[in-house]
Parts: sequence; structure tokens; C-alpha cells
Amino acid sequence: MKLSNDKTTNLKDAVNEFLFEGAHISIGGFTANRNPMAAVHEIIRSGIKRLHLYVHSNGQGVDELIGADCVSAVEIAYGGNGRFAPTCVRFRKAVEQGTLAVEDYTNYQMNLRFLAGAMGIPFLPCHSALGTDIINKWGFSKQRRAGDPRLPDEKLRVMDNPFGQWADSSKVVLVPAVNPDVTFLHVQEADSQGNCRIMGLCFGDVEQAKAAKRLVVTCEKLVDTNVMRRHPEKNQIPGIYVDAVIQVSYGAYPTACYGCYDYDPAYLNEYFRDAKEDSENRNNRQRYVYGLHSHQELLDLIGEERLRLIKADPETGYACNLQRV
Amino acid sequence: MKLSNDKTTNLKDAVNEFLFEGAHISIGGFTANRNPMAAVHEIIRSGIKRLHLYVHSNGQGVDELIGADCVSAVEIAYGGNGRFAPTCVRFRKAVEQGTLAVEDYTNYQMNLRFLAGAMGIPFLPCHSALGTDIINKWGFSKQRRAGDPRLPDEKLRVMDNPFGQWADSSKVVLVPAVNPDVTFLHVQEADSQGNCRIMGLCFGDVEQAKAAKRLVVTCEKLVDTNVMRRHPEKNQIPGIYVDAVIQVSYGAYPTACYGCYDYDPAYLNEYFRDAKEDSENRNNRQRYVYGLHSHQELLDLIGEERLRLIKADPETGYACNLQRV
Amino acid sequence: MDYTPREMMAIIAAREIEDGTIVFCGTGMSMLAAIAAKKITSPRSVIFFETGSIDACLEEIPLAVADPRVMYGASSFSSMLDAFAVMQNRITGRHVVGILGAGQVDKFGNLNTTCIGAYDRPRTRFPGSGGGSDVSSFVPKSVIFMQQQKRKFVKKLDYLTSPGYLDGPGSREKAGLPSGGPSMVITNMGTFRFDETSKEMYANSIYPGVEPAQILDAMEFEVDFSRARKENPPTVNELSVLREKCDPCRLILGR
Amino acid sequence: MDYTPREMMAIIAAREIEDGTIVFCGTGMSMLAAIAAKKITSPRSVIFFETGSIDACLEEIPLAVADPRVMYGASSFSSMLDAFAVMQNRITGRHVVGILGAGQVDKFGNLNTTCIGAYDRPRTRFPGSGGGSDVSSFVPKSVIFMQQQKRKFVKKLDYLTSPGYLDGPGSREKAGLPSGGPSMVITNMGTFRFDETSKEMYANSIYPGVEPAQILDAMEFEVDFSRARKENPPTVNELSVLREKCDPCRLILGR
Repeated sequence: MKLSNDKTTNLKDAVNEFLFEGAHISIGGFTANRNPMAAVHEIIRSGIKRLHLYVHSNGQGVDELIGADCVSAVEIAYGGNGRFAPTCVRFRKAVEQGTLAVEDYTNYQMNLRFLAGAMGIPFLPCHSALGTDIINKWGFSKQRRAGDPRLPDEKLRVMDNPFGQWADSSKVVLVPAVNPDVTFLHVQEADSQGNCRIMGLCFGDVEQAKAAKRLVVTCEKLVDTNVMRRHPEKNQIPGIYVDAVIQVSYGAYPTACYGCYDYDPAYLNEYFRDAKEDSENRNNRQRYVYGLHSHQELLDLIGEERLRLIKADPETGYACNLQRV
Repeated sequence: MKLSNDKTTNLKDAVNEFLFEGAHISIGGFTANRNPMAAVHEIIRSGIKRLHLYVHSNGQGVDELIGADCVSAVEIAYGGNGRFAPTCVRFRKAVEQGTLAVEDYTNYQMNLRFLAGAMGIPFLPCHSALGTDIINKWGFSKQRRAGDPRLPDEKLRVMDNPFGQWADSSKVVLVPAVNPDVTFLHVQEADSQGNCRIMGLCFGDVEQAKAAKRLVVTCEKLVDTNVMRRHPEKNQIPGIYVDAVIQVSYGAYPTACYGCYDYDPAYLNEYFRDAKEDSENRNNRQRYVYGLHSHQELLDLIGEERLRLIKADPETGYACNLQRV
Repeated sequence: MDYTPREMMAIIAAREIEDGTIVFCGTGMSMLAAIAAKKITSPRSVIFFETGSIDACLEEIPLAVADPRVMYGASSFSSMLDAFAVMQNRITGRHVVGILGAGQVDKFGNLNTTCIGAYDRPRTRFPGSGGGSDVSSFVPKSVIFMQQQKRKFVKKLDYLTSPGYLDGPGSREKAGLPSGGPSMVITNMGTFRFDETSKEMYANSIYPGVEPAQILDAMEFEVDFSRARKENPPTVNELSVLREKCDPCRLILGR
Repeated sequence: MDYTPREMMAIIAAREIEDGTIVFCGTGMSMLAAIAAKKITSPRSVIFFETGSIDACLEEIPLAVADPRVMYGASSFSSMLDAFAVMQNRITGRHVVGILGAGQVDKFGNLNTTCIGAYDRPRTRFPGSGGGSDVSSFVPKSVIFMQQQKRKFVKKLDYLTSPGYLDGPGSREKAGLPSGGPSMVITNMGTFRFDETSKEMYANSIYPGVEPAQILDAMEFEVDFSRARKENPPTVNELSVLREKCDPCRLILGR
């Protein structure tokens, strides 16, 4: 958090200022929607590695970070990208090859963990996954946890309802809070104080924002604060939580940004094909990330014609009749 | 909850269908804002008594219910009405005279209790009021609790953090869930399926709505569902939670309804004066509740001139320069 | 009228969804089945996604539960937390039916969507629970889509991601879960239900042209076939709505 | 320039609020002090209410934290739950200062806003905690408004609603609360602070024309006066902003 009237900066500076080797981070969005892809690509270019990633179902961004070998551990609920990747390919390979430590939670549990972090409490209770291996099998051993102050001592705990059978419940699972060192989000609109407006579904972004020690936000449009204040109810993330605001057009591309543009099936399908082979995956990353200096260069490479195809229809918020196979 | 495309009804029928002697209820709003006053008056007229009330800071509606002797117990955080009543007068008298059982929580705790009910879990943790009498002094004894299946066995519980010092916390207070038999809310707009749109702050209304076994909503305007669906992000309460929808113009009067009308200082100040004397309080209730058959009759009695004075300015949402002393 | 196994599966699932229920679904077949139910058998059902969209238009078929296509014309948006709370809530949750898929299923309807092999070094990694384990933990009824293959109908799951009836009668309650569980497993060859007493899977129906032996060959464990009936094929109306109204581009149905 | 005790109190509280802090306030004097701070000493402070409104215009003075006047021109609306979470959150919470009033205060800055007499049958019932106990539990610093009266500065609270330093050094931490506590008590006669070591209240300043004995007469417990200085009266600028910009109708300042 930061209190300042001008938090605008650029992505390179923000990544350099707030991210560090071994940082625990989270990214916003869900599968092929509103991932902070400009930030993800800048993180990859920064060369900062050994990240510990907290995600629920964040899809494309997660897989590109893992593919670029930025991530050494991930706490996750769903490593897929909808129909574009039933299982994210680089995620899958990294787990199967033992190069990525993974610990599984349910989607609700991961969101509760962010919420607990946002609320400033050590845990939240739920009934998810009682009796399953999500409770029994841990990705990080008790020993590893004991030696790492940034991990809670236990993955989760099952507890008898301390209020007897109150609320028709006999047991709960307690999931520990997550407070990422940095969260990266992409939103449609923000002002220079950091007030953020998300259009369409927020997914877990608001909780991920508020749980973070540092919050970096990219936005499609930088909007005057007086305009934002005409509709405070639309500004889901108060500026007090935000450290840096960066205007980045198409900042979620190739994932969708409701009301602005759709996902780009061409990019996502090409990524999926390439991801299956190590060398092709490297080439793909060279072509779309390392070989470029900024997100604008990616947009230039993609070209206006493809961006026109994914332009959102103002009524539905997506590109109607987009060729998606 | 109910799944139906037409949940519209009238207040009398809704109160008769869903409310009952001894019911545990909650009402929406906050101090002098968006209390479901039309519903409160209809409840008073219904003669249904011995209600058990869960409120955080709901102000005017609470005091009128207590004044009319409808309430035998209240779990509450704040029994005031802002500058209109530093302590709600009938609430105060009833507690001092021992005719109302009261159990105190913090505002956050009451909201967490509704949230726990909405989430379907038995409790939520917080750090509120550790070391205070809110923890130590109970309004309902252990004995009374043990004999009443509708009360949890304990007011709350203090627990050591089961994750050691994780999230910089050593202890938490667990507050038990609340699931009212009925919640009454007033909102600006709803459709016949029950989808609700609140303008301005929602206070605790959304959690109170979702925690309830039955939910009765009054609205200023009944809006076509297709119009409501153009902006799903504005519809904070999904229709699936709602049992009954009743269109009631000025349904929050004499409390405010953001964007529609302000509170009526004349009514609130008169109420405050009258409330201090038992006989004047009875007269006040006779004048404004028992002597009338409907909320429309109250509006007729108040008259157009006074309603014009509190009409909300479209930009600010309140009546600018309203005489408020 | 000819039809594909996927069409058959979608229609059977749609038939299983009673009118006036809240349908939780994921991507792919489960979403298609929910749409088919709403358009064919259960017009007053409400489709709802863990992403927080309730009762959207779904004019084009979404390719993910976070696809912007789940947002248009919805009655309400909420956070993911609120979406899951609809199911965990004991009042609304009772009206929810979940539609799920998995990599493995056992005879008690428990699902594995996490991995094959050791958890810390799996031979095959799947995406993980997503919201699947949540919905299975919360709601009284779910429908499961599976491919009928021996490696998928297993005696013992490599990883139990989503609870069915766990170890059998009473074990959900013992674990702290509400009663209920899967009501049906739908494959490309037939359907299964679960015995009320033993909670074990039994064959419920067999598709036209399929023999019980073929199904048993494609399972690691035995099931009782004594209650199995011939499945009713899709009607002309069901098929035409499915093809023309639900997935005209055959994004999920395939070619 | 003449001024009333209430004006003095509001100005002193405003001076106590550092620039760039998040100010949590309730109705009445505490709200007026927050507005004065923002308009006089601390333009980059953010006023925020438990009702969920952040950094509103406050063109007219609200008569309740739920007054529609707290909504106009805000940077963001949230639920009450989110509002309290701003303070309980260990990152944002560190930047919050609370402004509170009470019926009783003790020497450790603990507050009673609940009742006088027995809890189950009080002689006088107050409104209760509201968000006061929450903010006192969460944030590192708070400012307390009190009337200087013997029955309000008591040896033992009838009910401890909001935690100050509880029983003294280390007791907040022992109870599970974060460090910090009240920084100042402001009355109509002077101000008090809390000793860093003993956590006990001491006299910090005395208003012009007030004698220490008058203050001691209006307290049940003793306080150290050795560190008490004369308070600086409001400046012309402070007074004019307070009167003209903050509460021109004197709704809180009174006549």
C-alpha cells in the first residue's frame, strides 16, 4: 500500500522496484481472461527467478511464467486454461519432471486464503475437500515448512466445530492466509491514485489485491480521479491498497479483457501447440517475449488486423462470432 | 430462497407468510439510512411479537420495533441513530427496565456472523475485542443457550492461532454464524425474479440477505429483468436468495434512500422527542403506524411538501442544504 | 436419427437436471449439458459458474468458465468467494446440482482430477481440483461425465480430489460433509447410479448397440447390471435443440 | 480570537493526525476532527467510515456514518466487512488512526461505550461498541474525545468495550492484540497522553485559563502533571477553516 496522488510508473520500473528473486507472488485473472500478461512478460524479461506463485485458476499467465522457468513452487487449485489447454502444458511438464514443487488446494480454498490475507487473520474455515487427498497429501513437507518462515507450519487443519453442531456443521477445514509479497493485476480503468475499476467479473482479483504487501496494477485506461469518483460503487479496489499504476493498452492480451477485447484464439492455440515441445516452446517465448522490449512491440507484431478481430462488441463485451477453433 | 420468475407480492401477505411469533429476524440499513421502514411498520401492525433481532447498527427500524414491544431479545453492535439519537431511546429504556435481553458484539463481529451464515460455515475468526468485556460478558447465559437450540452454546470463543504465529497473529476470536429466519431489506431497484440493485453503500445488507432462511425485499422501483441484466455487476443480491419482492415507494422513509430521498429530520427529531415519554411514544406510534393501514397512508399524512424537501439531488444523492437541526 | 456418443451424453445429463435447480458447471461437456437442460427440459433452471456469473444468456458457447461469454445478460455478478458460498450455504446449496468430469472415478463416485502416479512426482498431471472438490463437498447431487476406459474406472484412485461417497455409507457424514453425493455417472457407453444402501456404483442404462461385457471390459471394478435398462436415445427435438441452439459451431460436440 | 472548547478539541485532534494517514471516524466530533485535519493540517489523509465509504467529498457534514453525505465523491464504496478489513489488515491497518468517543475511560485508555451499572440490568445504557472496539483492537494509534467529568474518568470501567492498553504494559500482546493503542485523550480542559513504559495516562497539555486542580477534580484517578504544557490555542486560520469549511451550519460545533 501507498498513499500518494500519483502512483503512475512504467512496467520495467515497477517490476524492478517491487519484485525480487524468490518473491512470493500472485497474479490476477482466470484462465484466458484478464491475466496481467504485459506484467507477466515483463517479469519473464526481468530474469527474476525462483518465484513462489499463489494462484487459483489463473491459466495462461501461470503457464508462461512456469514455461520461462521463473517459478520454483506453486500453490494452486487449477492448472488449466479452459478449452485452450485442459491441463496447462508447461505446468504439467514441470510437475511431471519434478522441476516445480506444487501444492494443491481447491479453488474456494485458494480464494479464502487470499481473503484471510486481505482480512488480516491467520485462517478461514470451510467444508471443502473434507475426506480427500487435498487434506491428506501435502506438496511441502512438515520439515520444509518448519524451515521456511514464509510457509505456514501446516498445509491446513481439520477441526471439530467448536460450537458443537451449530450451523449444521460437525467439522471444518482451516486454510491458512496468504499474503503475497507482490500481486500483479490488470484492470480496465484506474486513476493515478490507484483506484481501480474492473468491468465484468472480478474473479479473485479484489482479494488478491488486498492480501498483497505490494500491489502493481496495469490498466487499459488511466482515468481522471474525478471521473472515477462519480461512481465509487464501480471502483472495487480502493487506491490505498495500490503501489503502482501503469497504463498498458491491451495489457491482458492474449487473454480477454471484458468490454475491451476478447482472447486471441490464434495466440492461445499456437502457444498450446508450441508448448508441447521444449524447443518450440523456447522459440515461442523468443518470438513473443524475449525478442521484444515491451508489450507495445508484441501488439505491433500481432498487428492491427488480428487485434481488430478480437475487438469487443460494446453490448456483449466479447467479439461476436469470433473464429475460435 | 425460491426459484420463480414472479416473486412480487404485497407487504401484508409477505409478513403473514414469512414472519411468525418468536422468529429470529434481521433488518437491513444503517442508522438513518435505508432501513426497511415500510416493512418495520407492517411488522408492528401485524401484532407478531417476541422477535429475536440480529442487527449491527440498524438504528431507526430497530428502535421502532423495540418501542412497539415486538422484540424480546437483540444481538447488537450499536443501538444509536447517529446525531438523531446518540443512544436509541426505546432501546435504552427497554434494556434499563429489563424488558429486553441484549447481547453485545462489535460491528465487525455482527457482520462476520451474517457472513458466516451466508457462507454456510459455523463461525468466522477475527481479532476484534480481545481482552474486553465483549468477550467476557454474555447477554444470554450458558444455561439459557443450552436450552435454546436456536442459540449457539457459547457467545464466542477465543482460540490460539492453530498455525502458530502465522500472519502475525497469536489469538483469534471465533464468532458464531447467524441464520435469521427472515431478513427484511429495502433496495432501490429489483426485478420480479428478486434480483436486487442497491445504490450507494450496501452496509451489511448483502450478507444479511444471504444468511437468511427467508428474504423479503421492498424496492422503490420494480424494473424489467432485461433492463437489470444489462448491468449484472450492479445487482448485488442475486434473485436466487429472494423469497418476496414488494414495490413500496419511499419504503425506507423516514430513513434515507441514496439517490432517491434523504432522511426526514422532522420525523426523526419528533420521534426522538416523543420516545422519551412512554405516553408520547405510544401516541407517536398510534399516529404513524397503528392509525394507518399502509405505507402509502403514512406518505399521505406526511404530505407532498415534506417529501419534496427530502428529494435527493441527482448528483450528490442527498437533499442539498436540507434543514437538519 | 443418427447421433454421436457426446450428443447422447449431453442429452442424458440434461434429462437428469430437474426444473428449478441451480446448475453448477465447468468447461466443456458439463457446460453444454447445463445449457441443453435449460433449453430442453428445465427452462427454470439457473446456470451458474464458479467465476461468479449467474444465469447468463450464453448466446455463444464459452470455452472456459471465465470466458467473457459467461458474462453477457447475467442476472448478477459476484466474486468467486460469493459463487462458492452459494453452494456451501445450507439454504441455497440444497438446490444446486453439480456437473463434473474427471480423470478417474472409483465405485463410490470419488473423483481424481489431480494426477496419476505419486503426488510428488506424478506420471501424469491433471489440472487439479478447480472448484470440483468444492462443489462435491457442498451440494446434495452431482452428475459425472467419464470416458468408459479401464484406466479411468479404477479400484483405487491415485489421488482423491473430489468426494463422492468416500468409503461408503456414512463416511461423508463422518468426514464432516453434508449428505448427498453423485447421482449419476454418464459415459460414452451407458450410465451408472449409486445404490441407496451400499452407495456402490451400479449399471443404470446401456446405450443402444452396446453390450454389458463391453462396459465391464472398460472398468477395473465390477458393477451390478441387474437394474440396467436400455437407454432412450435422444429425441429428434432434443437433438435439434442441442445442435442448433446449444452448440451450433460444434465447439464442444466436435465434428 | 474567541473559540469554544469544542472548537479547541477539534483543532487539537486535527493536529494529532499526521499527513498521509487513513483516518477512521465515527459521528459527531470525531468526524469533524477528521474533516478539519484533512482541510487544515493533513491534505493527503484519507477519511474512511466503517460503512465502507473511502475519501468522500463531505461537502455537507454527515449526521451519521451512514448518512448519504458520506457517499458523494468517494473514491470507492465497499461493504462494512471490507471497511473493517482495511483496519484488521496488517499492511493497511498500520496506517490507520482511529478517532473515538466514550462514556467512560480509565487510566490505560480503555473505553466504555456500553453501559453504567450491571451489564444485564444497567443504570444507563449506551449505544454499544459499534465499530469502536474493532478499530481499537486493530490499529496502532487512536485519539479519544471525552468530556472532563469525574464519572467519565473512572478507576474501573463498568464495562470494557474498547481496548486501550488493557492492564498496562504487554497486556495487549498477551490478549492477542497488535501493539499500539491510544495516543491522546482530548477533553474540554486539556489533553492526556500515555507513558511509553507504564502505559498510564498523564497530563499532556492544559487549555488556557484552566488549572490542573480543576482537571484533577474532574477525574476519579490521579495523573502525573509534570509533563503538562500550556496548549496552543487554535490559530486564526485553523478556526476560520473549521468554521467556514468544515461545519458552517455548526451542526457539530453547536451554537
